[in-house]
Amino acid sequence: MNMERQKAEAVMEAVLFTMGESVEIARLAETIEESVKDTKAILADMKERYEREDRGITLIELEESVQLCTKPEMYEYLIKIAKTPKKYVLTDTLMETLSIIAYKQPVTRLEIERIRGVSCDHAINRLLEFNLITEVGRMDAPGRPLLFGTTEEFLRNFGVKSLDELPELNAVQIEEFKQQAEAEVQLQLDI
Amino acid sequence: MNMERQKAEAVMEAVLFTMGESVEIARLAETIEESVKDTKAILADMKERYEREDRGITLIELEESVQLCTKPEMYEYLIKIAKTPKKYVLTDTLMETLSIIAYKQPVTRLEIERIRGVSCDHAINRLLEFNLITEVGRMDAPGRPLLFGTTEEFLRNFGVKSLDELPELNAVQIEEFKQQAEAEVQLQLDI
Amino acid sequence: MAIPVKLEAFEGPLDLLLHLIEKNKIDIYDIPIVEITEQYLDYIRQMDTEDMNVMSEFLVMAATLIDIKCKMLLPKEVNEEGEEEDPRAELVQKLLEYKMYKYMSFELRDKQMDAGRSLYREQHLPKEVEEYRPPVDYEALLADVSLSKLQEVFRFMMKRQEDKIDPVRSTFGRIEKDEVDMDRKVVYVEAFIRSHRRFSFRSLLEKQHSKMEIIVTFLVILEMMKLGQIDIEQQDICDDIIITSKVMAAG
Repeated sequence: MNMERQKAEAVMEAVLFTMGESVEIARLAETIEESVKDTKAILADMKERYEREDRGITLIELEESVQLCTKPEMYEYLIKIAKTPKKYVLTDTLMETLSIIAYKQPVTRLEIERIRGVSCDHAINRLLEFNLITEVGRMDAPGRPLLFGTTEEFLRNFGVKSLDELPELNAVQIEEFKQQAEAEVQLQLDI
Repeated sequence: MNMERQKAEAVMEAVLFTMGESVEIARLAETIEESVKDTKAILADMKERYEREDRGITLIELEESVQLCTKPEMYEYLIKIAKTPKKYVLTDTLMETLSIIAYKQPVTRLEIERIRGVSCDHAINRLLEFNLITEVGRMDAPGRPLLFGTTEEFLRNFGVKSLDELPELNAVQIEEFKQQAEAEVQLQLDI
Repeated sequence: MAIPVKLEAFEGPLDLLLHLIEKNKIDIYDIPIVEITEQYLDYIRQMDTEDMNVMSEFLVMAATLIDIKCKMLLPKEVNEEGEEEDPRAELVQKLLEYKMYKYMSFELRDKQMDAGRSLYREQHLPKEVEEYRPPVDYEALLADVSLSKLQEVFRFMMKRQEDKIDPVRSTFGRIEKDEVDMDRKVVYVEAFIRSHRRFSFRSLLEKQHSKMEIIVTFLVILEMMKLGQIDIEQQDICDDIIITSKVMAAG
């Protein structure tokens, strides 16, 4: 028999609190002996309650996992008292490389270099080190080049639940680019 | 002016969550800009609420400090989740790294990277975690790099009694590769 | 007027080009190639870099600009559909693509700043729980893995390494693996010293056929100097090094 609803919430809170890191929803479901679907429903309820004013922590979803974290509005109080977590200083080079990987994944080193116009070995190695990207396979092409993609750490770091939530190049801008392009089919050759 | 009661509770929860260890009540009082006495009163209220059935964590007081912790009755679930074997996958990267270590052992990280053409820190760490490989010593070379080799667990899981039983990559085959490579070069010359 | 700019300020040649376009307030689709090329070259002239890899990337872009400049002076090329082809089109495409990702990288940085305001907690297992180590389920882990697969992967990789020879350069002919034996080189250098007594380092290097041989020869010379078998003089940095045999002089 399933454990009661309240108990299930308590168990998941205890597990998430203890683990610290993200826990797959499937594992939580197993622990509370519920289906993944029901577990998600319970988690949604929990999140709703965490969002109330007297709570300092909340739940975040990362693909098929969840994790406990402090609410962003608590930050100013936390930096006063708690040791701030190690912050990655991402240089422009790293940011550019990372954004190409984020939006074009899975992507090869060569493709990144083609877009940026410069080599990116160093940047890729740093991003791998920070665990923001990972090798996701090899391309079925000569030399079988490695393909890179982003990690869960990336999602956490950038505050998005899944890749679908990445900020989009807004429609207005894309449209503008397109119109410009069309208007310029015949570029004026003004040397 | 003092912050509101609800806010104070949220801030303390966030602080206690982040700090992990115990926090002096005096420090919490400072953070929420209340007297120690009032802070204690708020904490008592919070504890009462944590004690309800749907919560997995609670507050414990230690001298003049407090700490968030898992409720003891949750341990059995924590153990249960800790016991569930994690779903691990032997990715291509791991497989490649493992095969190099199996056939070239004892081998340094650098040598593996030379063969694979990419860094392999992550792969090595995972294989160590799986107990499929182990550190077998250090090379007598500058920097005394670590040498890796396979474990008994590796032998057991691949059903071989000793490393001698690994399928051989015989000299004939190696010669074949070379000839193939040369033939390919020749082909390109003919074009 | 010299503009004090460091190469490091730019992410690469495209970044520099974008900077120039933005500085001149030019429509990206309508780049006045002549002006931009001149400004670009100005920047490159001021660049103070010893990193050939970085420099070459900028030079490639400069060459591309000059190439476009030349093409624009020539009669316009017409494609299959009879449309005039703008030599700048490809560059514009590239710039736009780069610009888009650069823009997105700023967006992402904002996201990161916001996300950085949530803190997490380190794993903290109660003692009773900590004693349990999650077992590795080898059966699941190694389900599709067999010895022959392991061997196959290894063979594949060794082959890939063989194939890694640059497809262009490999057509130049066989690439031989340099195998230079230090001991044999010592014998060789000793013989050379016996027959020359006093000679220039360069004359010795001229007889070496590969980079590896040169390196090993250099190491042998260093070793002999350390052992006091030879004397070394050099007038000025980059001058030839004169080597004199001490052993022979004594004997």
